[in-house]
Amino acid sequence: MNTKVKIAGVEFKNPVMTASGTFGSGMEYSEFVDLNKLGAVVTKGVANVPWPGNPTPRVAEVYGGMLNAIGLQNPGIDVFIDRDLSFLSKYDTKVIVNVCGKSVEDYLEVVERLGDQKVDMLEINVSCPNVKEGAIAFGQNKDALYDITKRIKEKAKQPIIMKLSPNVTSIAEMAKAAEAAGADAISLINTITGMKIDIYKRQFALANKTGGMSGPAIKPVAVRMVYEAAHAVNIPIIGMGGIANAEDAIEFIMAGATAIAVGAMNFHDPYTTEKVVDGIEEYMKKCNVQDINEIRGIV
Amino acid sequence: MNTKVKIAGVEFKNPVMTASGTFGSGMEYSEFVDLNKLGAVVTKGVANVPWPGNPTPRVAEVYGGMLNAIGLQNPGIDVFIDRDLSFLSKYDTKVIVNVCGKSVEDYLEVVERLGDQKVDMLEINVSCPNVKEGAIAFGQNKDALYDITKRIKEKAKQPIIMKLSPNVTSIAEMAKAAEAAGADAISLINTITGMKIDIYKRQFALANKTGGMSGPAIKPVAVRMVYEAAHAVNIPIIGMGGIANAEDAIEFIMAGATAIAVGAMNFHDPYTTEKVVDGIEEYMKKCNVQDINEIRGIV
Amino acid sequence: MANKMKKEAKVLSCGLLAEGIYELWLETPFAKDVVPGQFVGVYPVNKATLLPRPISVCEVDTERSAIRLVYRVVGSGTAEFSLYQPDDFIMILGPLGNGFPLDKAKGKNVVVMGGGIGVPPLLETAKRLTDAKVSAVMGYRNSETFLSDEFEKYSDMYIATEDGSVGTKGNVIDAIKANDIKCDVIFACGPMPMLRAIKAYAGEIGAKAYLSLEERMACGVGACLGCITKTKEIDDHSRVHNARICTDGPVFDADDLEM
Amino acid sequence: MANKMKKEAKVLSCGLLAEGIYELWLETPFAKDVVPGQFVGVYPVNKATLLPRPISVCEVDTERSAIRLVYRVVGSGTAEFSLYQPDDFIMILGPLGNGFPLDKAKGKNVVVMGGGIGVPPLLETAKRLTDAKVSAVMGYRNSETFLSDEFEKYSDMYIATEDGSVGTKGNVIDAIKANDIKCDVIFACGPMPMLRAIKAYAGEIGAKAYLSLEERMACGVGACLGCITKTKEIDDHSRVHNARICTDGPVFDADDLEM
Ligand SMILES: Cc1cc2nc3c(=O)[nH]c(=O)nc-3n(C[C@H](O)[C@H](O)[C@H](O)COP(=O)(O)OP(=O)(O)OC[C@H]3O[C@@H](n4cnc5c(N)ncnc54)[C@H](O)[C@@H]3O)c2cc1C
Ligand SMILES: Cc1cc2nc3c(=O)[nH]c(=O)nc-3n(C[C@H](O)[C@H](O)[C@H](O)COP(=O)(O)OP(=O)(O)OC[C@H]3O[C@@H](n4cnc5c(N)ncnc54)[C@H](O)[C@@H]3O)c2cc1C
Ligand SMILES: Cc1cc2nc3c(=O)[nH]c(=O)nc-3n(C[C@H](O)[C@H](O)[C@H](O)COP(=O)(O)O)c2cc1C
Ligand SMILES: Cc1cc2nc3c(=O)[nH]c(=O)nc-3n(C[C@H](O)[C@H](O)[C@H](O)COP(=O)(O)O)c2cc1C
Ligand code: FES
Ligand code: FES
Repeated sequence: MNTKVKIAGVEFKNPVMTASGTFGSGMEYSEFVDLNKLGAVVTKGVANVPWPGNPTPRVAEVYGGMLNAIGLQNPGIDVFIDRDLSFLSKYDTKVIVNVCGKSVEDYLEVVERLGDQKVDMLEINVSCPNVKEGAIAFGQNKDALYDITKRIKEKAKQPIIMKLSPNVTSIAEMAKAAEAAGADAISLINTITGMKIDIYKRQFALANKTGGMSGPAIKPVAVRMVYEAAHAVNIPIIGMGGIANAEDAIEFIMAGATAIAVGAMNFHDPYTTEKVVDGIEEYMKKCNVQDINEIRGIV
Repeated sequence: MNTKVKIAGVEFKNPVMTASGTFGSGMEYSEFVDLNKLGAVVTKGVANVPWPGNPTPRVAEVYGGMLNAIGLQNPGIDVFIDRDLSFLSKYDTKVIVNVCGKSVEDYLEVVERLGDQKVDMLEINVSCPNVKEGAIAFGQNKDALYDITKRIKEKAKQPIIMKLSPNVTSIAEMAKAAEAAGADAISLINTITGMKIDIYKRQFALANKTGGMSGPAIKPVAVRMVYEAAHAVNIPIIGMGGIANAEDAIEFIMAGATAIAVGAMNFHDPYTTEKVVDGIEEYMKKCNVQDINEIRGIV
Repeated sequence: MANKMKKEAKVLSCGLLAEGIYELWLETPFAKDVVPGQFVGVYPVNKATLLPRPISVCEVDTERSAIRLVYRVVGSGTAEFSLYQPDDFIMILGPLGNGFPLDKAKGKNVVVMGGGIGVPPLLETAKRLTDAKVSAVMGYRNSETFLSDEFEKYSDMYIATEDGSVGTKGNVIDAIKANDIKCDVIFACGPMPMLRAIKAYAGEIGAKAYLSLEERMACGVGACLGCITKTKEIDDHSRVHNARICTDGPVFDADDLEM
Repeated sequence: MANKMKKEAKVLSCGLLAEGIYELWLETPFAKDVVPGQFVGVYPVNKATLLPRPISVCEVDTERSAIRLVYRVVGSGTAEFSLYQPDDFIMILGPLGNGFPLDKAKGKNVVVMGGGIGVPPLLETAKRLTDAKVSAVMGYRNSETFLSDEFEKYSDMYIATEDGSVGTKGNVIDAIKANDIKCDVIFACGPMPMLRAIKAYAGEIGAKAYLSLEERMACGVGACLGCITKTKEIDDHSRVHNARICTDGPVFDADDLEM
């Protein structure tokens, strides 16, 4: 039985990754799951300098999911390399670093700094709905996306994954723009912009007013977008959005994803990633699937 | 205590409406709720001629909601006028007819036929994700939206509401296009395109592959879009998307909606509309709101 | 016709009938109005699942104002229902749809035919057909049969099993032929291939067949147009070749269906 | 430090302490490792609500390997918890956060101060402060006080109520002044205005204050960065002026906070 998958020449022991921002750099969840069992750890977004993020409240629960407006708080690339990457280097799992920035130059600086590090891939977050400058602007306009992708690809030493925003009219167009500009893979979906109002306090549940929605409630939208993207491009797709168990993971794979990531459901159950790894194997046994790559895009 | 709201000169006894396509023309649910208590009945979309809709399965349950791909099955405008409108004329509630079509001419034909009917407003559905021709194409491109709105407005004898699709990059832009073209009001959101795959049968849950997602799971997205639209235009907004109870309804009103509609939750509880009407009054009493119009857009 | 309502029903008893097949007796005010072949919508408590589960009424006890549901556990809703205990309450919507047209069988040779989880609604049907000669032919996968002894009280009972472990090996049509059962009218419920075969068989022998269909439903009351089936003629409500299973059915005259 | 785990805990007992205030005694393997001031994440069964509810540990019973939670019903999660019965199981994540630095109070005059639903975590705190002179000052809205007699076992107990129905009329600072309570170290939990007042008061009298903060949480384990509080200095983990309440707190040295 084979669970290995390959993206841009990088081989993952299984298709299960962590969704950026929901797993720190793996340290906190290493108390619960064996990081060696995961296909990859995808880290929280890191910028060239430390970012303080947004004021609190930053998270709010909604039906079947949550909103967050963390605002990409991060310690900056220096500390990240010293502390987080050296922590991760102790594990036998692939490392994908999620990169954020306010300008193209910010992104490029991080990408260059990571060039000589033990990092397997870079995931470029152009789709965070919670920071005003840059970020999502790149992810909602196909020309801007093409441009930043191309510039990053020129500089990057590792293969790059462009992380797409679902807050667009056509995910297929965005996927095509990323592919045309040389992206090695795409990941989707980032969170869907949402809002919650406390009707008794007459105020927004989040200080930032809007936040990114994640969790099982968004899964059908995510599966549809993975399917549409898979039919639009030939580069591999990392699918995410509401994955809670192995069945959800298989659903994304059947929609066309090569790998999948677990996000908000880590908060519901810190063991989720490992359970998804085990659950995929059980599914394969039960349904007589020899190679996980057989069922990709099978519908 | 005042619960009356006004949209384009039409006065509604309260802000509670039915979401098109979830309430037929009121007949089926009149066994459960007193239609006289509702602000308005918004009918299932009607076209110039009968439409057979999509193959089955047409509905699928998802976490906190459902997908549908009915495909705008409808009996055509002739039968609709004879049967459905005469049924509704017996009730003391406003009647809003939801109009669909494949070409601009289709829409115009229905709008003209309704010109001399006892209909209070027309809701123009340019946002159904489940029919291939027309429909959503108008709702995902601001120039097409402007154009169809303008042409319908020229012909319509009743005020028109443009029903917007959430499957767009910027709801504010779409709202502005509708307003600029002369729409009297806008309603949002229609369903969000989603997909579900049965991983054991290795097939789509819906014959149409994709379907429109509705229910509580989409509420945060809908509230955010109502808020964004309310800050983009001056025409009234009818808000919907996952409303299950009076608290949800108030949330939409605080986000900026003048009226609200109950959709998929009718299927969960056929009494929902009436409960929302009663619940809004209770909230107003408890929170000392004299006039429902006071709290509109209050956040 | 009885008014539909959504109301809590009290669990009077519950049990396991065969592997994966459970029953619930529920006290509900509309029990007396139920026509066999009608169904109810049962709401799971799980707040992530909002749609009612359509389940046929298997039997009615007017004395206790109760209905019996017999169902197979196939997903989260039915799994939840199987955990209910006496005196629990469960939310149901009903009575839904139209039942079997019992009057069409008056004085005739009627065969009630069920396949798998289509068996339950035919029990109350057989019970009410007091003015007809009733045979029952029930098809199961294997020896995990259920309700079969109860049919014996109201009918001549025949069984077909796919593996031949009980009764005729094969399907219900095989059993009807093997036992040379007289047949003017058929009331049937079961999987689509079985219903198609019954329609064809009825055509061959010149019998009338009334078939109970299944489809994914949302509202259950005719409003959403989710649950249609293709009809031969233009349907009076839809004005297209579609009838709503939840309100125009679930029982249809086989001659009216395009299947 | 004890390993965190997510595990079902058995309800040993439950009860109503005051209007809207409930308690649960839960059997859990990590009870013995809990430091007062730590909290657990409690998961509702309601499948539409996925995040754990942070609730402080009010008391520990190492004999029974049990922890006590005392909570106010404010929403769907806590409403659900109030329905639990003995022998039910409830999913919890813990132990979370850092507790009060009990060693800082050794041999000193320590005042534990709680306001409203901030009262509970101070009970176990008072109980463990065996090598200090402990006063307890608890603030409530009105005469619906709770846990106050239990504090008497471990401390000199003073009450403040907003309406003056019990103890000093006013807040906990009013009560401390009115009763002229000696105070070198303060351990406190309660609403933000109360904590701000305590920080200011501690500053005035030259006492050390350790404050337990609240914020909306998602993960509870330090991964999501949802629950930060502003700090005076650059925080070692975040490298900005933010500390995570769930892991760096919930108890902080008042001097380190920007509040
Ligand atoms: C008119 C009618 C009568 C029925 N009578 C019976 C009966 O007496 N006994 C019995 O065991 N089953 C009956 N069924 C099938 C029963 O409705 C499904 O098995 C049940 O809904 C499954 O729910 P679940 O939550 O366990 O499964 P899930 O797969 O988790 O359900 C997910 C969704 O799909 C729907 N669904 C799943 N399977 C079916 C199906 N076969 N038909 C319609 N909807 C489905 C569910 O209602 C739910 O909305 C009947 C169906 C219909 C349409
Ligand atoms: C470290 C810590 C310790 C706490 N200890 C206690 C305690 O001992 N006793 C007690 O009664 N309460 C305590 N609280 C507050 C308690 O977490 C909330 O009252 C509870 O989460 C409300 O859940 P709900 O589902 O009933 O409310 P809902 O309003 O339905 O909850 C919706 C969401 O908001 C969150 N939320 C709501 N109120 C709060 C709040 N005040 N703080 C943090 N999250 C909130 C919920 O966790 C949930 O994610 C503590 C909070 C924190 C952060
Ligand atoms: C608290 C939180 C923080 C996140 N931070 C990031 C981030 O830093 N970079 C990024 O690309 N995506 C971020 N995301 C988005 C997730 O990686 C993921 O795309 C999204 O949550 C959908 O998956 P889910 O539904 O499984 O959570 C964040 C999500 C959450 C909930
Ligand atoms: C079964 C179904 C049929 C629908 N048909 C229509 C329609 O004919 N015209 C239309 O404008 N919207 C239609 N909608 C969209 C709803 O009116 C509403 O915009 C959407 O469902 C979001 O609201 P909800 O979450 O409360 O259902 C339909 C929705 C459902 C679930
Ligand atoms: S289920 Fe809605 S029309 Fe039948
Ligand atoms: S709740 Fe996630 S970091 Fe504190």
